[in-house]
Amino acid sequence: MDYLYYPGCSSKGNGIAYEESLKAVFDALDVRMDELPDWNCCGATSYMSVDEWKAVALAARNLGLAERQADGKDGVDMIAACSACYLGLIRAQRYITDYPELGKQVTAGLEAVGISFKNRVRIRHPLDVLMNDIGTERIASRVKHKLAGMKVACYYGCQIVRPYATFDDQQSPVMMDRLMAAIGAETVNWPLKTRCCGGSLSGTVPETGLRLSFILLKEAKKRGADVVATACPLCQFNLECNQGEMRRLFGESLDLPVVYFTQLMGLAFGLPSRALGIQRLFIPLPAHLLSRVQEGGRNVRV
Amino acid sequence: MSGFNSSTNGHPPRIGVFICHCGTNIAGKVNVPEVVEFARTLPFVAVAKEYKYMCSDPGQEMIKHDIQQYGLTRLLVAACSPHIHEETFRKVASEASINPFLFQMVNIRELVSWVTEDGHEATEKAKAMIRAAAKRVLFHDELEPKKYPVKPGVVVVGGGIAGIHAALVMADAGERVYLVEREPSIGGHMAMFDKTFPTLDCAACILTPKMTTVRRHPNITVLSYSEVVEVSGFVGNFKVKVKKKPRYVVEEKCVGCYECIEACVFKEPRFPNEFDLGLGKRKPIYVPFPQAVPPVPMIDPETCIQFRTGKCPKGCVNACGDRDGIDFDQKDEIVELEVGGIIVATGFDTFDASRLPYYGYGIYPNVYTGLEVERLLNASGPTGGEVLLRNGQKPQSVGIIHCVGSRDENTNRWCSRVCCMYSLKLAHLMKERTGAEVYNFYIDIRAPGKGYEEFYDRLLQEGVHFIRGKVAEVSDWAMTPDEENRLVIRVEDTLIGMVRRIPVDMVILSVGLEPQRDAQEVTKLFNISCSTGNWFMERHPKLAPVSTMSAGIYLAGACQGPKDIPDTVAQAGAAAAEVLALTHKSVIEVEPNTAFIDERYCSGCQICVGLCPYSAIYYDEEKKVAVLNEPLCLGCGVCAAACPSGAAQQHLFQDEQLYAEIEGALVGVG
Amino acid sequence: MVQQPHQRRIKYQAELDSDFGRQIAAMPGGEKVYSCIQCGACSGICPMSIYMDYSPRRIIAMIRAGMKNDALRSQTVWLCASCYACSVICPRQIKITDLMYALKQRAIQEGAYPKRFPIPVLAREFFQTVQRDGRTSEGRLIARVYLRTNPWRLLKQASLGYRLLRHGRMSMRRESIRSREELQTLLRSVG
Amino acid sequence: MDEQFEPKLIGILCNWCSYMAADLVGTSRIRYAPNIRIIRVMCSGRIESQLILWAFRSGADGVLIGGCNPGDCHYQEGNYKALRRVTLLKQMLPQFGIEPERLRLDWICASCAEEMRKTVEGFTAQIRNLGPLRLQTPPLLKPIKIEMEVSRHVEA
Repeated sequence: MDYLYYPGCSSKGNGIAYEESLKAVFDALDVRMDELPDWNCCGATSYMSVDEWKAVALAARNLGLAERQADGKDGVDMIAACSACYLGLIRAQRYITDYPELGKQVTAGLEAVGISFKNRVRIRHPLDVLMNDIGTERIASRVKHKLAGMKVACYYGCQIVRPYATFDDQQSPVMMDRLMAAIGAETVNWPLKTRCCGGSLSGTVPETGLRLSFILLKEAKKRGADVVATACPLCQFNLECNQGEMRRLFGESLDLPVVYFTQLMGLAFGLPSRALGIQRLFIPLPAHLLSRVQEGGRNVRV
Repeated sequence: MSGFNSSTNGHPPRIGVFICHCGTNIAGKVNVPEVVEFARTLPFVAVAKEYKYMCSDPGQEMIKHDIQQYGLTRLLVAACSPHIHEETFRKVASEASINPFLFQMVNIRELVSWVTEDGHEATEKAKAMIRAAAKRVLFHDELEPKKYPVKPGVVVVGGGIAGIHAALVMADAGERVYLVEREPSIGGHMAMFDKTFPTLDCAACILTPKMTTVRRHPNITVLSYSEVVEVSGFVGNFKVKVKKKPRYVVEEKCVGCYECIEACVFKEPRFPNEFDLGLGKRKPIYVPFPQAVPPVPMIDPETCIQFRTGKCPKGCVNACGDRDGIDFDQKDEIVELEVGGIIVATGFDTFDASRLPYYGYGIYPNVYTGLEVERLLNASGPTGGEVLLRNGQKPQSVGIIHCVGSRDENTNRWCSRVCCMYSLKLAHLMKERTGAEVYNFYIDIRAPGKGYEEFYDRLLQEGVHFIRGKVAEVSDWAMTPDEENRLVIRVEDTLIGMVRRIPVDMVILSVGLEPQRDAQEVTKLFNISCSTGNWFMERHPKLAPVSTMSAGIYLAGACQGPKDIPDTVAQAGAAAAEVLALTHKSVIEVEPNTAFIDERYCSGCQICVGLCPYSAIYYDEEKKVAVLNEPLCLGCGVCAAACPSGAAQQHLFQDEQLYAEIEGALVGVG
Repeated sequence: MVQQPHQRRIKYQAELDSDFGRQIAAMPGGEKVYSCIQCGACSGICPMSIYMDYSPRRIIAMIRAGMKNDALRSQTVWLCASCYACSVICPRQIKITDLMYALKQRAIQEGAYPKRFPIPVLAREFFQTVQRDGRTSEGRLIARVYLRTNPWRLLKQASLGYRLLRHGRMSMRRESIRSREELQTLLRSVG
Repeated sequence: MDEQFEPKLIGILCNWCSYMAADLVGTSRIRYAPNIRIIRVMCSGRIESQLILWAFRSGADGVLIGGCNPGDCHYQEGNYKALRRVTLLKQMLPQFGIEPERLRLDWICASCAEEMRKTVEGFTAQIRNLGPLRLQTPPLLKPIKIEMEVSRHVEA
């Protein structure tokens, strides 16, 4: 095993294509990722609203389970692909150190159910692993069809870089842009790459929540993006699946494809589109872009 | 060896204990009468008294009187920190003809009454400390302060307005001054400004005459493009090594005709001029700005063809002709100076605005820093004083963002003190020169100076907009047609309670002041300390604001903390006066806390020789003992700690004294 | 919030809870409320502040003033999307997002949140589902929330739900972990 | 615990940084536990192991050494010398039945008032938890003659 993998609830529903494409890409790169046995929900934002301490305990159970997989090593790297899970797990770790009383209770609670906990898991985002462990060189060497001519607006969302900047610049992150460049795509320079998509507010107060997503898409489109690349199931859902509702609310049709960055990587790697969950997109990638990807591929010797 | 016999002629010592109330500062917490009673029970204490303010005249008189009346041979004052009044009471002892070093100060204010919650605890702690001192003082020796002649001359480090003013004051008083500046010209930041607040005097008009006077002054030597590389010695007797960096134009031969610049193979200036913050251009051979002092050009080897390829027609050399002022082989030159005092006036740096990407500096071309705008406004600047955007157009609207890199725990916590006022000044000048709408985005307007609030009022009348709120972001993201192709400032107008988006053509970031990037190295060089945030630390925030903990080294200007020009000049004058007070003495007294080596116990192991940081100990091959060269000893006591036989000792911190103090502080404490 | 023409706009000291600020300051996220300099950077950067009845800056001022009822009943805390932009920009490093969590908890404890407002209901539903099963299923969760707050919306969302199902992106299956009891024991032991 | 154990602590601070910090805590009116008795030396490099052992022997339950931050020593590198001595001494302390945690070396800069408070509070709490020092074999010290001299004068 190279990494543990924490799927998160979304991977069984809306975010299924993220998991599919992530696994396909890691397979293609020969990086092994094992699912954390019997993982539970990370707590997300909602749980925090009700009971912070229980939210931390909930997330910490995953951390404790992960330590079991460490095989006697000093620590273990666990990939969390969903931004909310990624933050929820890291936040639990920070809370446990920052608030000793809370830390004590959680550790004791875990031990009482037979889970020893030393706070030694490194939570990693796939972008972090791809860019810092695997590296652009190895990624570029796996590219079959350069995404030449495809203009991608990289959308990082909030919780990868905020509040904890663990692997990228907090104000203007660059990892996804560099990754996209490595697979031959052109990236759009826009100031909204970490502006909030509305999160769960798109469902609960759509008139305002959806406006945030709408603003992002509109600006990306204005700047010439062919596609928006995301790194979070909720962002992807908000930006893509709600475009119909946006048209109804704001009277403007955007029709901008929104994909996971891993799906674009998979396309560049020449992986079959079904393995990447491309068919699950509501707004399909335009045929001319896909064909250009393939054409470009013929000219590239790898 | 010490021991109380040495200074009491065989009679038992008689200690006087004097306990200060310091108004209510001590007496409000410590039960002073109880402590007095306790002191009376201590061995050898002949008298114990209390008084409201022991440092006042009546207090001092009381001590002197009691020394005589009770025949005291040891003196103990329990009051504030020895850093404040140790000297005062040593003088008292001296005047009552007790050797001043038979005195010990007990700090029951900073270390007791001010830091202890409970009155009873404070009283007990004060007692223990007095008992410790009463034991320690038994082992004090009579000492004479070390006296050294004071050398004339002062090194001033930094040629900004602080260094210039201090140098002039001292030179006028007849003192020899060496003004060391690391840039090619003196003048500092002030030389870059257009106008000064709140009077709107032209900075050049008030600064350049002073710069010229410095150059002409017979008592001032300007060492420009030079840096201090080593400082040794001590108060009154400093040795300062200065490295003169090569400017490839021989200062002594240059007449300042600038024909060499004219004759350079580059017909047009094409390299970014550092002095104009890259907004203007220069040639490889250049003067940073027309009023530079010394008015000597320099060659930048990075851009000079001769340096890069060795194949240049060398127009500069030909133009200089017989004067032969160009020297491509010039090397670093070390100048050694011996002086009595040093003034550190190294100034400040401005905050690097690119650290805050959400303000767009370095991302959007029309986001400027305040200092850059000073250059744009300056008549001798890159645009001749016309404010033009990078696309050559005049701005129609300008946003000035305050507190960039100030009052922010993510960057710098302090208020930089000058930004509000310079922002107001820039607002006024921008409106005057361009007619643009000007918006000031501020958190609080801080205008506490003579004529400052009035200037703010003037700006309000002039129709400059003031929006209270820390700007959240500057971006090129347009949401409405009038925002297209402009910079949009997003801010909560906190007085209205609403988020506003204001499109502008130009953003000015009022960057805060920071210590120089190499402040840490400078402190090591001069053996001074830094306060929080790396500003140089003054000896006392109120009573010794220009002194440092290193005697003979003084501070002037913004290197000690953010300051505007009037404050800087006032402080420079103060530092000059302090140095003059030092150098006008023929002899300086130095604390006799030096080491001494008792040859009888020295085994000649030489451990101390290697440890001494000042090479003040050498090994006498004949006697086979270590010998101290006392004038070199600065009194750290490392040798005393390391000596395995107890031969090396430190005056005022001898083994017996410290052992007695520790024991007294502990034994019998309940 | 639209003010009525003659609505009373005055606060009497007696209406305030003078201890409220201290209580919030004692909760995770509230540590630095007393450092706030009211600069408004949080509210300027917040993408949701333009929809809030009080901007985050004003909420902090209200906490410190002891305006407990107004703070807990405001929609502000429920409109926070947890994007942490405010926490990152705050010049006093106040963890404003965490502060909002603290207020949410207080509001739920005291039953002070705006009634029929869907977000607190979502939070509670989520909490109960996870407490019981250890995982959530998005489809089931959303359906339950709408049933509780606004069943009409559920009908309006039916076509989106259908599309998600058709694309294999939504499952109405109940997800759960194996060691449910272990989790419940853990959660009972903390807090 | 019916009555809390109140340890006796000695703080030996260098004149330029840590003693200045202690002064600054005072001027800032920051409160801390009253257990510590502060002794001033010019440099932490002056503090020898025997001085520390003497403090333990004289009844201290803990000894705090304060020096300048690395690189900031007023005497170039006296603080490094202190660090070396303290590191070595900590290895020897158990031989005397003294827990190494009873000796602490900290770098506290002249403007670090809050740091100073935290250090003193933390150290006091730590030694309070450790309980009183019970010396099995009091360390033999170089200046026995001094010890005798001190007691002789004091009791005279």
